Amino acid sequence: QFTDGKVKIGVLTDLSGTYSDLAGQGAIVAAQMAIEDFGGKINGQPIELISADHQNKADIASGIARKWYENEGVDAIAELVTTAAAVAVREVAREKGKIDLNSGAASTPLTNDKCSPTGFHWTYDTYAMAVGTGDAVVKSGGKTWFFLTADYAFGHNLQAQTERVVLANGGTVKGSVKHPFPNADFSSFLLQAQASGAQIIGLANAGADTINAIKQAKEFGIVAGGQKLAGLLVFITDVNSLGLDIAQGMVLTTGFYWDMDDGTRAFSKRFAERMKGKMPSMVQAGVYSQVTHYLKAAAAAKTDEGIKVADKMRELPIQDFFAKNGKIRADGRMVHDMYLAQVKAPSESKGPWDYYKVLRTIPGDEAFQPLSMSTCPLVKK
Amino acid sequence: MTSANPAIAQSGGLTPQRILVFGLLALGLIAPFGVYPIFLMKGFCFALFAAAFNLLLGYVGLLSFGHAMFFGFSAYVTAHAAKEWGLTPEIAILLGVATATVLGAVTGWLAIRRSGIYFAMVTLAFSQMMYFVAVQAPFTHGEDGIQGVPRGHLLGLIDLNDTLTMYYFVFAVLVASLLFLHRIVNSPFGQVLKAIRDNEPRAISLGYEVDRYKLLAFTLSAALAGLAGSVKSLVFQLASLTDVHWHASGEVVLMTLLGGVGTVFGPSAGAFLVVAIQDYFSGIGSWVTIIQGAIFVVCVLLFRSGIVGVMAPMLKRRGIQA
Amino acid sequence: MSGDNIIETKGLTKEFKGFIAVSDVDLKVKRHTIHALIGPNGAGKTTCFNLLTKFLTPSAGQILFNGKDITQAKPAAIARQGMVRSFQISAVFGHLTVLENVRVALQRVEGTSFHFWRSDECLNSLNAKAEELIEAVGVAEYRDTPAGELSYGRKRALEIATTLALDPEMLLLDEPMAGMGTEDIKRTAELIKRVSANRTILMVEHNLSVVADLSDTITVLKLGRVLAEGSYAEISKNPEVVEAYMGSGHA
Amino acid sequence: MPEPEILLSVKDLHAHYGESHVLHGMNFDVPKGQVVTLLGRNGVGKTTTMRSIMGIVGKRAGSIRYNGAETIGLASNKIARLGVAYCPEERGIFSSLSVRENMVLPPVIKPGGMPLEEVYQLFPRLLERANSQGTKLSGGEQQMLAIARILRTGAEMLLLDEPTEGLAPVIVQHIGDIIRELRKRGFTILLVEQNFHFAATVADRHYVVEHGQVIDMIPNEELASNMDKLKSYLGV
Amino acid sequence: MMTIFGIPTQALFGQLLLGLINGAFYAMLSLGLALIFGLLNIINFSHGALYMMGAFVAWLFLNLLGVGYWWSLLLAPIVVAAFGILIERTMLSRLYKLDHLYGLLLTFGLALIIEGAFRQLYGISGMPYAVPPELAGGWNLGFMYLPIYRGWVVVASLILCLGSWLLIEKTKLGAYLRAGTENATLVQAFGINVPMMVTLTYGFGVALAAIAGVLAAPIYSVNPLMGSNLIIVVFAVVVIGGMGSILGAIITGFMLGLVEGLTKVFYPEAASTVIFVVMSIVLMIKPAGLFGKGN
Ligand SMILES: Nc1ncnc2c1ncn2[C@@H]1O[C@H](COP(=O)(O)OP(=O)(O)OP(=O)(O)O)[C@@H](O)[C@H]1O
Ligand SMILES: Nc1ncnc2c1ncn2[C@@H]1O[C@H](COP(=O)(O)OP(=O)(O)OP(=O)(O)O)[C@@H](O)[C@H]1O
Ligand SMILES: [Mg+2]
Ligand SMILES: [Mg+2]
Repeated sequence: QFTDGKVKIGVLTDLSGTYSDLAGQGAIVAAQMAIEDFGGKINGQPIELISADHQNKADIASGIARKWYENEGVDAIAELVTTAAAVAVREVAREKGKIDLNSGAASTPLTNDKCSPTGFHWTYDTYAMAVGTGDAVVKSGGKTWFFLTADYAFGHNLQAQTERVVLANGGTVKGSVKHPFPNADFSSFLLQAQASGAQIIGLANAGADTINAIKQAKEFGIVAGGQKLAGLLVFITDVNSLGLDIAQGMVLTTGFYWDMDDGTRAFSKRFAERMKGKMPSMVQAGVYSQVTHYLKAAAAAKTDEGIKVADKMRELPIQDFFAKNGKIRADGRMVHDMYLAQVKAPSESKGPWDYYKVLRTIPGDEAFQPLSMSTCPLVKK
Repeated sequence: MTSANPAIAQSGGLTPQRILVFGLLALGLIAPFGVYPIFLMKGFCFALFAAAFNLLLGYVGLLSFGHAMFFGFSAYVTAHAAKEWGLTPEIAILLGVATATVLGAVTGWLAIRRSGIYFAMVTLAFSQMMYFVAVQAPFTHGEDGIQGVPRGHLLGLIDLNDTLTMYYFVFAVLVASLLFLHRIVNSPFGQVLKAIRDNEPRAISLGYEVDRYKLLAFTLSAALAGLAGSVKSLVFQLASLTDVHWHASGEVVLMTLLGGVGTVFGPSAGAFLVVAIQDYFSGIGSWVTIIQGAIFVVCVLLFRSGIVGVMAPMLKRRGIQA
Repeated sequence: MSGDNIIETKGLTKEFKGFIAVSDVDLKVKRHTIHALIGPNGAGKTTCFNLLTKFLTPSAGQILFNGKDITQAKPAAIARQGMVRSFQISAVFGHLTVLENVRVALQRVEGTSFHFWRSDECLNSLNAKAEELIEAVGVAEYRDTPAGELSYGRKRALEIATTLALDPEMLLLDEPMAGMGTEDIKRTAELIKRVSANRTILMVEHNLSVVADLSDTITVLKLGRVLAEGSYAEISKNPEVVEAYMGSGHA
Repeated sequence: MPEPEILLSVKDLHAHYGESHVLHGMNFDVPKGQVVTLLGRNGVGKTTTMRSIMGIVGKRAGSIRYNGAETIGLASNKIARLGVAYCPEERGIFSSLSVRENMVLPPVIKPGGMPLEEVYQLFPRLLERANSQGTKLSGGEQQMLAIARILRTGAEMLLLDEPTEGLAPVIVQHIGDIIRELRKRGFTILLVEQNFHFAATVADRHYVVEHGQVIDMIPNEELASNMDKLKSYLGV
Repeated sequence: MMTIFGIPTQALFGQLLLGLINGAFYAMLSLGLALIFGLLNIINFSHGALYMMGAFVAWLFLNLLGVGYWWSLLLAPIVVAAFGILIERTMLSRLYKLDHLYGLLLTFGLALIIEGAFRQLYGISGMPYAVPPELAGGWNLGFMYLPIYRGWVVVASLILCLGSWLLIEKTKLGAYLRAGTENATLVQAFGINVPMMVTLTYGFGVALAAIAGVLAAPIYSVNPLMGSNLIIVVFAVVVIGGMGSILGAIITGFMLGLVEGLTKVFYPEAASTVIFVVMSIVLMIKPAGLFGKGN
């Protein structure tokens, strides 16, 4: 019942572009670790791993996915940072009835109109980010907002989600500006944000854009001027490259932080040993978790046939260092606790990668979009 | 040099060149049983794209740096027609090609007034604007592109969802197009193009309205580039920003140069080389760019004549003011 | 009546940012004559050429060709109406063979030039005529040499052959003899005489002996203006012309 | 009369353009302070000889001695620095430079060149057009510019390839005067000419070239007596 | 408070000033390319990569050798220029006789190698590089807060631009270079060592790119791709300014900054496209660019 006598997992990620630090090689390592920890075999069948670079391009992603599913007997594709690539692979996977495990991509459509019986969304999404950061910031008094938004699907999605939360909590949106993607100089946009007089400048972008925006906000004395920045999607790798003295005090939402308990520390230590001392990002940790869960399900279902394994995955609960009492819903969303964290000041930090203090745990059901709102056809209402 | 490509210039007799041509044909027919068809089809699409581009660079001496706009936009149109309007593939492709042709005629009409680097830059400018349109226009679906495009039934009969069928369809399109290109180059029209490239004022003084000839060549090139894009969108069932981005314009220049400017088979060879690099090294992240770069450098420094083959001397003498 | 004047200009003037190269020139060229345009360097001869053949647009004035006003026409159009020029700095298609150079010209008359779907085999029908022409100017032995490799003088010869290929009603030659050896000059002179039979020829030439025995009428330009006009005998006696152009040696 | 010292001596010079072998062993001498012409039909290799001396022909072999020093292997800029200046057949005016810029482009390599004012006195037309773009000049004006610009440099050997081509007779005479004047000033000149009537008025000796070889040398004073021979060479 | 198109004039001043500042950057970047591309006629696609290298060398100096900003400003360009000269001597110089496109292919390949290598070594998300203490902080201009460092960039850029302009236009170097691209053989036959001149000019152009890189380091995070998105824009600037016109490149650089600045206010999405609109219009009206000598 195991086709071609093996289970094969592909890690399709950004190995060379903007997201190669928060996913990339680290994601591959995480998947490797998951397979090793699982014992490298599944009911006697070997587990294989291959990986490729989708360069954040939809066409390349779908090309490779097609090749893997059709030609190389890949049973599940993991990671899939960048929505465009994720959606592209989702289409192919649905057509082939194969599994896609999503960790890096952010946009909610993956579990709404683009959802699929064999597709899963693991680590976080724009909704969760918005709920976490948006809610927290508004509650702490940040009532008026101005958005700097990356001018593409993800940026718009993130802004929309956050606006919803802000308004729901009685905040107001003073305006927003769409900046080209990618963009190096934010001074002009920041000035517009400043002119708006909003208390909070929400950064609905990611990676290098976020980093540059934050650096230049400091440079132009925006922060000193009393306005606050809210990075709506900030990864620990971004904080690392910003440096604490710039990033300090920033509030952000994350699905994972390496220094939360023994479980996370143990994994992260092993991970760091293989990654020149780098600690895992939430995306990389998520890959470990999703691959492990897939293997468990496959073992339980005694098959690698996509739909059967998928059902099994929905059936089984997720219990590991990454997801405490996580569960998978009909729309493919893996629901688990998220964390609201604040970046430490240099003085508080005990050393490299000691960056966050966790302010609050956001229960999964609060963090993620309720099924009632879902537009996913698989959800029976 | 009556013909830009001796390889198939002389007719009659089973010359080694002809043997080569038939060899390639045969190879194309059996290839899908050895090699992953989708990869081959990708190669074919870019081969066609490069060959179309080469018509302009190799025979008119115009370096267009905006051919992505034809490649990418016809892809969008075909994808949209096939997915949203549910048209049959051949109609969808025709619409795509038509779009590229019109786009080519319009942009060409403006661009051919300039030459050399200015021409390159004008075309680049236009394609950047089209890229902007592609990013902003709703029907292209921005970053996601148009996904899950149905391949449909050719002429309502032949099911292209079968990979092999699709393969032979694409292969046929490529062969036909290459023959067409070869004919254009070795036609009375082709002769005039070479003359214009050599000495424009003289051509004018002989009574040629050079702009018309350039425009026709430009439009033909655009149309074929469009054909390549349309077919690609069906092969991958997806039309995305990548194909409108200036990188695509740059890539086609590289393919053509690697393969050999002004040869009929050169661009195809170059296209396959580049596609193969990207495909087979895609597992090793940024090393792929390093390897790719290294290959370019090595080719330029050592195997230039090897790849450009017969055409190296001609290139030497012609100075396309790039 | 413009009937016997194939070309007639009225107050032809060309100014290049403040510099007047040709000013108020009234030129009449009689049909079926050889008309020479001479004058010191920079007098405006080539500019006149460029104006007549529309490579430049006049700042003022009017040009009549066969009584038709062509002041606004396009260069290529002029050529198709039967007025063809050669260039002062030699102009050939460097990568085409000598034969092809001539064929390109013949081909235009054929009218197949936009046929991108036909094989160029169909051009071979033109070879006979082309060979005739290159024979006439004495570059036949280089039939299949790329024109770029010809020596300067031969390029000039080839250029004339190409021009003749169009069998134009009116021929404008800008210094056809420049850079030619004495021998070629003789041959070319004869050639020009021969082709002038039922054509009109307007030429610029500094080689006075050629001008003398070829041309029926001579117009002398100086600083963009007409200095004198007449037969060689007449103008060569004109002291101004001698002073401005011929110099002590001749006359 | 005593043999004047030889400034430039060419021995068994061969030159190629790619495949085609153009010079087949040229031999000739240019005495210091004299004017020497190369006569010959089109395509016999006169220009190629000039280019070989200047060191700008791809493949060349044999010996070219300037002031006794072998230059066959030298880069052209080195040769120029020895005091040789070249006025090419195709004039080589730069379109991206104004007439004035074209004029002062060649660097002065030795003292004793003609001062700019004098050059402009010889070619007043160039002063009038000084600000115009180089290639916008008329054919003849370009020719003048090509000659004028190498008079400044102080080179004492000038290679002139068909300098009178396309010039009005008055100007040709003018050039003749200039060449004689330069000769007086001690310049040595190698001249390629089609018009041997003109050549006769300036040169000390004539070399006749055919198929890339010197087939005869005619001292100017003996030119009259050798006219028929010469004419047969040139096919007049 | 009075407004223009709904934008308070105060804010507009700020935006214009920012535009100028960015313009200074473009100007400086275009400068090097204007030399290499406009005067040597080498399509130097690796210019962006060399700019990035400048920034990275500065970063490495600081983090490996503890060499500070000011020394880097001097040393980094030298290091990168040496690298550039090596490339020119060993590779580019073999291609001049061939079609320019081969130069493009080569430099493009080199750009891929350089960027790939840095990506392999230092990842993608970039390295922080602190503003030198001497230039930290800023002035409050009333209508906006101006970081001192940005002011410095403008000053530095102006100095460089002026210097290079004098060097090219006021000496004969400019004429030699232009003539050299038209007919190198002849220029050399006049006694000028063209190859040497080309090499040094290339090196100088590269050095300018590197300086721009160092100046950029404290503003943008030092990352391997910082140059790759810029290159195409900078090419456009040079062409708009007019090939071979240093002044053109400089002025266009500043102009572009302003235009882009205004676009960011009125139609932000188009900010990265506007330059190409400008370019197509300019080339349609003035074929040789704003300051180019008509061809
Ligand atoms: N495009 C132009 N721009 C500026 N000046 C020009 C242009 N074309 C020609 N001139 C000037 O106009 C004058 C006449 O030039 P033209 O070429 O007609 O002279 P010409 O009579 O042909 O001389 P030649 O016998 O030397 O060829 C010259 O002084 C020349 O510098
Ligand atoms: N670039 C080239 N490539 C190949 N052959 C060439 C090239 N230039 C000249 N030749 C050939 O070399 C021979 C000599 O040319 P060259 O120009 O030296 O003759 P020339 O005596 O100067 O003739 P002219 O009096 O017409 O200038 C000619 O047969 C010509 O065809
Ligand atoms: Mg003239
Ligand atoms: Mg010659």
